[in-house]
Order: sequence, then structure tokens, then C-alpha cells
Amino acid sequence: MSDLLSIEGLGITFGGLKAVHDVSFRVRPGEIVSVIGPNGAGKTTLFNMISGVYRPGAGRVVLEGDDVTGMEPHLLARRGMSRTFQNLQIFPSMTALENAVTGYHLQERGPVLADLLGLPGARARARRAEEGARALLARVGLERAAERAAGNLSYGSLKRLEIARALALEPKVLLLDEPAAGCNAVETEEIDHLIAEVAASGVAILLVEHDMKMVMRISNHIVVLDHGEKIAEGDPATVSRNPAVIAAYLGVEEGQDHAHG
Amino acid sequence: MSELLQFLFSGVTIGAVYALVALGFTIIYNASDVVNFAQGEFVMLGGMITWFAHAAGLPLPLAALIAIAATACLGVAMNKLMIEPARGAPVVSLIIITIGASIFIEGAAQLVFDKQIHSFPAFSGDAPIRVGGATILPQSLWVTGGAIAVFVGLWLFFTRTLLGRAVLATSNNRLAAQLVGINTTFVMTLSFALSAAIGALAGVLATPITLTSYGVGIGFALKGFAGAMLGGMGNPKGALVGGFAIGMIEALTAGYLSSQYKDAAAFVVILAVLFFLPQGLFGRTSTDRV
Amino acid sequence: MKMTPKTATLLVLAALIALTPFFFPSGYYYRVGALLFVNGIAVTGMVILTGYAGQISLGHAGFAGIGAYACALAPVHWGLHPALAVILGAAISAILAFLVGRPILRLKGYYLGVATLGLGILVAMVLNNERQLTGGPDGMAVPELGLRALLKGWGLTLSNGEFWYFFCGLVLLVGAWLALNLYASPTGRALRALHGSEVAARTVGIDVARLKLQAFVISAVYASVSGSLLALQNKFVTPDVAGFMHSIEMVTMAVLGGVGSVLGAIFGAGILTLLPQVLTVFAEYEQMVLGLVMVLVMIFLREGLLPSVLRKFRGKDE
Amino acid sequence: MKTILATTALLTMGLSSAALAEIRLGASISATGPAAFLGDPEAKTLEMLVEALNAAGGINGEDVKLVMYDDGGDPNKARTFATRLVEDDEVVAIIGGTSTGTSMSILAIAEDAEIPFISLAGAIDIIDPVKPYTFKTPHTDRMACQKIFEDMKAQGYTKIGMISGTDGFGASMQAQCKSVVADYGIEIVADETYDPKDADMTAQLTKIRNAPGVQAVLNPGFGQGPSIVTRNYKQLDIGLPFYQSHGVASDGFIQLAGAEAAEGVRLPGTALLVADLLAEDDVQKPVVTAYKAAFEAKTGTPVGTFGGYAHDAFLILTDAIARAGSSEPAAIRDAIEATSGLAGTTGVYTFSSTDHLGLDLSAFRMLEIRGGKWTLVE
Repeated sequence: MSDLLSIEGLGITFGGLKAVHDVSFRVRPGEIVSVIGPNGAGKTTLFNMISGVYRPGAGRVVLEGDDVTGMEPHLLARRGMSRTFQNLQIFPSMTALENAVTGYHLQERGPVLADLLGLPGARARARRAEEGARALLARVGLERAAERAAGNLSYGSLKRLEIARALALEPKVLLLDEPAAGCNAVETEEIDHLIAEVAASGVAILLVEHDMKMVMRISNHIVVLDHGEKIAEGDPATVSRNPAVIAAYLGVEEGQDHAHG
Repeated sequence: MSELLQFLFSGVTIGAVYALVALGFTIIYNASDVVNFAQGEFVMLGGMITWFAHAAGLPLPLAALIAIAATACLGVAMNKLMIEPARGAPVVSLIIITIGASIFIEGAAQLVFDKQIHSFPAFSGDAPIRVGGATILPQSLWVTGGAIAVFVGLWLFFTRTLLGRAVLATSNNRLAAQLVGINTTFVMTLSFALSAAIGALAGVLATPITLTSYGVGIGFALKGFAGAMLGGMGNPKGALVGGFAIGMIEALTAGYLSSQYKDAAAFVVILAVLFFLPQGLFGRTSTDRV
Repeated sequence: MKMTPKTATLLVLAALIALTPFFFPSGYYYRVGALLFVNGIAVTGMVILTGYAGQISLGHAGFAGIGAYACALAPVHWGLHPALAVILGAAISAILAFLVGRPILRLKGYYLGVATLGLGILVAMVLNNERQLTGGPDGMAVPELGLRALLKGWGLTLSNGEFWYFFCGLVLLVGAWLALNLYASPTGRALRALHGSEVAARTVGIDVARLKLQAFVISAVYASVSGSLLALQNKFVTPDVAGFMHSIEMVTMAVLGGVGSVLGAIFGAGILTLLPQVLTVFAEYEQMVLGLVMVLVMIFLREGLLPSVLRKFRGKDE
Repeated sequence: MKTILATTALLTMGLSSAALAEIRLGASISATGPAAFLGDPEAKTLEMLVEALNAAGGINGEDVKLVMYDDGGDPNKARTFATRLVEDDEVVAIIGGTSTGTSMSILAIAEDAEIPFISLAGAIDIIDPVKPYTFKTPHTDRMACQKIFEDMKAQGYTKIGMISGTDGFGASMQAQCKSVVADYGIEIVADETYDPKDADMTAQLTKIRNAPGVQAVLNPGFGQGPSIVTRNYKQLDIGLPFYQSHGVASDGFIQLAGAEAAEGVRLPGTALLVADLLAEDDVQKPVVTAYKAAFEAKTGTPVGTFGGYAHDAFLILTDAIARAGSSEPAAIRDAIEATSGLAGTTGVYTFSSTDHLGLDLSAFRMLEIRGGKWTLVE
């Protein structure tokens, strides 16, 4: 199978500091690729570059054969890229349902005049988005919270809400930044299943996660970062035996630390 | 040649006033991210209180000191009564609060003082100083000197003193500042006292040139705000450069193009600068951290 | 029976517009009511820009100025009917907002504030300085709209005050209806999303720059129509309509009442329109009281008057 | 809903407590805002005069009640207050409109309601063309220009520079002066402006000084602007004859500009400023002296031309009501139009159906500042 997403020599510096340097790897459809590494290894920065939030200083991001390096996030979304955030980026004053509805923006957006005038077409679009969002909320187990203001939901619920919103885009590539952080064992397992299910439908998944058990369990492929550089990659079994990986993790076991990756 | 020099002198005179007002914005902004639109009222109070104390028979230096001290106290009161209770409010609410404060102070000033226009004598007389066919009033040098002195003072304060760094730390991350033992409440009180005092000083220095009355505050606030934003809000260097730049633009436009559209020229320049530098000339650039 | 917020808002508004005249002791109250509605229209635009999209403008009076002067100038200089002049003003405002909006709306917070402030001041300055065209600071006359005479021809006789009260009330209802349609539409949700988190909005495919621009243009049209109605009603216009204080007034009304909802903002317009009339009893303390009201509401009723009051009524069910 | 009704109730309660057997006069003055410098003495003058009139027994035995609002210089507010005066307070006449903009707003309401209105603003548009119910007390700004140009012509100046404020007063006078200047064989060779809030006008004045052949300079404006212009004029040592407008005709101007800088400044003023210099037989002498004494005793601030406009408006109105023997608006209007030879502080008023200003150029007196005092130029 050909590559869906290919990361080629990606790098960025912040104030002289090399936050990420020369990282390359590929993701195929239906594959779950995890990026792991100690805190400060550059995982979230890497995600931000891939999803267009940061403009990379070096290297290329290639999506379905097209160079999309530094493309605006909303244009990447149109090409099928979707993501969640490590430190939660929800819309707090909107309800959970409305949050999920925004994921349907690309499919159900229409002329602003039609929306202003409340034309039947505009109402139909809004209704379709709501129906889709309700189904998605049910899929992540949030159907009961649909009408509640997102700002009042628990951390674990918000994590799932973000996944629902990201899924609404019907992405080809889904970037999940610590989806299980702050979730209890049961919730983690649910997310686990959800990710596997989404991957099974052919979506390529790029995952940053601190829960090593989960990573080892579901990943097809693991990329290990340390100090912004790729120090190893391979299947879970290979990576977990790699001496460089073990060295990098010594003393900095996977913790609940929330510093920037 | 003497014509250009005169335009530049005019620009210095106007710019020094704006710069001094702009500098007043920086401290409060640095401590709390609040742009205090009542800053202009501090300038008005500096002038009006000095005039009244002077008219009541006090010598001018003493009157000026009283004005600065009284305005500083008012600044502290404003912080305690209006800004502290509103902590965490969105920018637009803070704009309304400080504009409300400005309207309140203006309303009080017309009752406590009067609605007439006032002035007091220039510090070093009115004999113009002649340079190459152009003239400048000694009071302009006072204002310019005041602006530079305040700038140097602020610069030293923010870079060389523990307290100044505490102010910056409070601005960057209030919680972290508290955790490392900074008394953020005190920092806020101090910031308002200093900002108000600088505003009042601006009023004291500028009144012999600009004259004063209860309603001059909002005009000063707008021009000072524009200057501070042009330079980059929060940076004393930005306030100084921004204030003088606006003064120069106004004077040169009035001299060479059209006096009707000199204020327009200033705002066009601001819009153009913000187009290329969204944080102003010397502002910190920020990236979304996600 | 459960009513949607949209229906409820429109019903409340319509009832207020239709019923309060029964309590009016004199014709002067129609004038105050009409002013309230004119302000309400401008403020509804601020709801879309500030309440939905989270963007600040300290220069929207500039668009009101364009709307007002379009009604003064177009009929005199180009023989346009005043009603068409309202549309012309709205179109010019929309075009101006469209042209300057993109660069300006990249700015955030106070920087956006100073840029919009500059925009408003530039418009006011042109109106003030181009005396040949606009009459300068002394203002100029605005022709009669003519609709009242038309209604009279159809057998509906209204006094000048009554006509403007009901006409502005009707326009406000239409404006509120449009804004409420927008709220629950895909565009409205996208606007509210970018208000909550721009980064997240971008990653779900929302073209943030384009949507902010749409909100800016729409709110400019509201401000413009509000300015037009003010000019037509007063039959006279001065550059004050475009002044900085008018911009501040618009923002304050919206935020004071509760910029998150159309009804809240209109409520704020009502308070700030009535306040100066009530405060005349305070004579020279008027200004102090006004300033104090602004400060106290923003400190103690942060979401604005109406949402806070409603919460009190309902108790604390969230 | 409840709140709005409550507010409405409050409005009603507080404001429409009409008593009978009194003459209700209305006023909308810019006691605050950018024109407060003019409006404040106007408001104080009206309050003082009503008090004095009632203390002296009112008009024909009836007390006068003055309902006064502060429009802050905003024409939109002025229109609302005018509506309120007419519809709610049911006044029989209105004084006011400190500025031209507010006057134009009030005028429309007063004419519709057929209630006499006496404006305190300068622009000629207020009474030209003549409207049945609208009168005004100040000279038009065109007359001020004419008076100044007459003086310039007499001195033999043919090329002058102008520096005007961009506020209503300055801009309006600038336009009027430009429209009549050619009648006097004078050419404006430099035409500059400043914002009323500006701190320094040396750039504009330098341009005027460098204009070829300029012989004199005129500065239409009010508030602090002209004081700063006068100081800058002195700073630059321009030395040409300098004319100000009636906008600064008060002792305050000399104080603010400084006697030294103001030395030699000429302007068209009213008898009010030179009360003690007036000839004993001057018909204005008694009224001017009385007003000056009363105002200065009451407020502790020197009289100015603008307070005088309000004084004259009140005088004309009360005189008309007394003569009409009725407080019906139409009767008052007719009586005002029949006013003849009434000496006010500004001049001697004689109205007619074609002249609702009632003053001619003779009411203006050319004044010059000498040694920090006003002197008459003859």
C-alpha cells in the first residue's frame, strides 16, 4: 500500500533552540503510528508542524503525494487532516453538541446570506450537521451530555468530545495528541477501541500518548523522539527492546507530566 | 531649512507630550495586561490639581508635588475599587470599565474644579530658544526631558530592579509569580500608583503648553494609546518612539501636506505599521501555544 | 410547549414594541423609543461581531457615519431616493469593511482596538473636513424619507414620532431575526467556534480570516443602517454620528446588556438610551453616575445585565 | 419587560410634574462636552436670570419656570431634549443650541411644534432663510468676518493668512470668511487649520509666515486653541498684525494667552468686554454693567460674549412675553418679531418679519488688547 502521509526531514528552531530536527517517517492508510518520547522531546511541536499550526523551518510534509508543508490548517482539513489537542482546545461557551457540529463545517457550510436569511437550505444543512454530531457523540459515549455547555464537562469527557469533533471531518489522517490523558482505565479502554475501529475503516492515525501500555497494544509502528530527534522507529516489540529508547526513558518514566512535548 | 527645523521642533513638542502619556500606559499594562483608558484623566488631574493648588497660593513646585501624589493615590484607589474586582474579565469589559472610570473622573472634575480652561506659568519662562532660524519654548525641553527621564527610569526599573522584574513576571504568569513569592497585589498597587504619577507628571509638564480643563483627558488618552500601540504596548522604548513618531508625523504632515489631515496621517501610519508588524514596532511576538 | 430561543426573543421584542406605546404619556416617548431601536440595530451588529465572533471594534460609528451621510448626500447630489440611499450606504460600508477588514482582523485584542479606532476616526475626519460636500462640523440637512406620506395615502395616519417609532421597531425586528437565524446556522456556529479557540476552529476547516471578515462586513451593514435611520429620522446629520464616543457607546450598550445574545444587547441599548433621559434629574452628577453604572455592571454582572438578571430569576440551575 | 416598565414609570414620575400658573420656558445648552467652554456660562446666566426675575415678581405676576437640559453638544441629544421640552414639559418657548449643529436640531422641532426658539449659535443658516419661529441673538460669523475685513481694508492689508479650528465654530467662520473676503479686495494666501485639542501650531504658523506677501493673520476659533495659536505666534516672532474672532472675546483669553503674547491682538467684540469704557450715554451701558456685575458676583468668573448671548435671549423672550401679555407661543412669536430698539449686551435688537437676527454690524466693536486690557479701536 502507498504512503498517505510522509514526513521528510521536518525541523524547527525556537530562539536558536532546535525543538525538532530532521524527523522523517511515513503513515499508510489504516495504520496506527505512535510518536513517543520523554517530555520536551518535541512530539506536540511535530504535530503542530504537520497540522499547519506552526510553519516548519526545514523539511516537507507530503499528503497523498502533494507537498502541503506550511499549508494553513483549514486547507489541510479540506485535504483530510484532522487533529485533537494535548491541552484541549474546545469551544467552552458552546454546548457539547455544538462543539461536535463545528466538525461538520466543511461538509455543511454554505453561503452566509442563506444562513442569515434562514433559508430552508441553510436550515437543512444545520440539521444534517446536528444529526451527524449526535451520532458521533453517541459513538464516543457523550450522548447524554449533548446539551450541556462544554465548559462544564469533565476532562475525560472533553477529550472524547475533541475526538468526536475531529472524526466529524471524516478525515483521512487523524492526529491524536494524548487522547487518553486524564481518563480512567475504563475510559482509556473505550478510546482504545474507538481508535482501533477508526483505523479499521481505513483512516491513518498518528498518535502521541504517554500511556505505554496503550501504545504498545494498538500501534502498528512507533517513532521515538528525544531532544527533537528521531532516535528509533519500528514495531512495538522492536522499539521496546531498543537500548537507546530505554536510555532516553531512564529516570523519566512515562508520567502524568503535562509540559509541552 | 529653518522651516524643516521648525516643523521638527513642533513635532518634538507634540511628540514629547504623547510619549509621556504613552509611557504612563506601559506599567499598568505590564503588570496586568490592562490598557487603562483613564490614563488621560491622570494627565488632566495633574494639570488641574496643580492649577488649583497654585491658584490657592501654593508655590508651583509644591502644587505639582501635591498633584502627582494625589493622582497616584487616586490610581491606587482605582485599582482597588475597579480593576482588582474585575480580574479575569475579557478585554472588551476592561475597556468599558476603564472608559467608565474615565467618564466618572471627568464628571467629578467638572464639579470639584470647574469647566474653565486653565494654565500656569512655564517653568523657565516663555522666551523662545532660537536655533538656526527656528524656535522652541523652554517648556518643550522640560516635557522632552521629562519623557526621556521617565523612559530611562522605567527601563532601569524593568531591567535592573527586582521589583521591576516582579512586575514583568506578574504580567507573564500571575500564578507562577505568586508561587515564587511575588506579592502580586502589591505589584498591582505599585503599578497603578506609578502609572498615575507618570500621567500626572505629564499633565504638570505639558499644561503650560497645552493648557488644561476637565475635558482634556480623553484626547490625551487616545493619542497616548495610539503612540503606545504604534511602538508596541508594554515596551517603554515603544512608548517613547511611538509617541515621538506620532508627534513628528503630525507636524510634518501639517507643514508639508495638509494640516486638516495631519491626524489622519498618524492613523494611516499606525494602520500600515500594524499591517506588517501586528505587535507594533517593538512589541513582543507571541505564538499560539497549543 | 417549548419555544426556541429565536421565537421567544422575537416575540418578546415584538410585544414590547407593540405594547409599550399604551403607557406613553406624551409624544416624546416615541422619540426615545425610536432612538432605542436605532441603537438596538447597531448593537445587534455588535452581537454578531463581538458576541458571536469575539472581535472588538472601537470604530463602528464610522460605518454609521457612512450610512447617515449616504442618506444626506445621495438624494441631493445624485437624486437618489432616500430609501435607496440607505442601501447605497450599506453597500459602501460593506465594501469598506471588506477592503480593510482582512488586514485589520489579523490583529488581536488591543491592537485590533486601535486599528478599528483609527478606521472610525478616519471616516469621522473626512466627514468633518470635506466641508464642500458634507457641510463640515455644522452638519447638513437630510431629505424626508417619504414613507409616512405614502402610508397616509393608504389611509394610515401616523404622527412623525409614531411613524419613526414603529418603522425603526420593525427594522430592529428584522435585524434581530437575521442575527438569530445566523446564530444557529453553520456560519454562526463557525463564528462562535473561532471565538472559543481560533486554533481549533482552523483545524476543523474553518477559514478563520474569511469568517471574521464576514462578521465584520455584516456588523458594518447593521451600523450603517442604524446611522441611516438616525439621519432620516433627525432630518439632519453632523459628523458626531461617526465620532469615537458613538463607537464606544455601541460597544458599551452591547456588552453592558449582554453581548452574547441579541435580546441582551438590545436591553443594553435600552438602558443606555434611557439612562441619559432619566439622569437629567441628577443634573450635574449625570456624567459621574453614567461612568459608575458602566464600571459597576462590568464588575458585578460580568456577562451583562440581562443574562445576570435572568439567572437571578431562574435560580442557579446550570 | 418589568425593568423597562419600571424605568418608564420612573421617567414619567420624575419628569412631568407640571404646575399651573407659571410660564414654562425650555433650554437645551451644551453645558458639558466640547462646547462646554461656551455652554457653561450660558447655563449659569440663564439660571441666574430666572432666579432674579422670579425674585422680582416674575412676568406680569406669573413665575417663570426654566426647564434646562445639557445636550453635551450632541445634535442628536439636542433633538431628543427639544422633543421632550415640547411634548413632555410643554414649554412655551425654547432657548438654546450652543452650537450650530444643536441649534439646527432644535430648530426643526420648534418649527414643527410652532414654538418660538432663540438660538445662541453663530451660523447664518439658522435664520437665513427666515423661519417663522426661529430667532437668534449672536452676530452671524459672516458679520464677524465682515467686521474684521473692514478693519483690515482700512489698514490697507490685501494679502492675509488664516488659521482656523476644525470645530464647528472655527470651520463655519472659516467658510464664511472665505465667501466674503473678495468683497474687501483681500486675498487669502495661506489657509491652515488645527484640531481643537492640538498642543502646538508652530508648523501651520510657519507655513503662513512663509506665504509670499502675507500682511496679517486671522484665527477663527474658540476654546484653548486660539490661546495656543497666540502664544506660538509670539514664539515665532511673526510680528504681523494678528486678528482673533469673537470666539475668544473674554478676559479668560488674555489670561491664557498671556498679556505679552496677546498684546496688539484685534477682534470684533461686544460692549460687554469694555463695559467701563462705554460712553455714559451709550444705550447698552446700563444693561451691560448690570449683567457683568451680577454674573461676576454670582460665579466668580469674568463675563464673556457667550454668556451675554444667553442673557440677551432671555431678555428678548421675557420682554416679548410681557408685551404680549400672554404666554401663548404664537403671541410670544409675534411679540418677539415686533421687538424694537431693545438694548442687550451684544447689541441693540430690532427684529422684523424679514430679519430674525435683529443686529447689524454696528453692534460689533473692534477691540484691541493693550497692556492686558481690552481697548476700543475707533
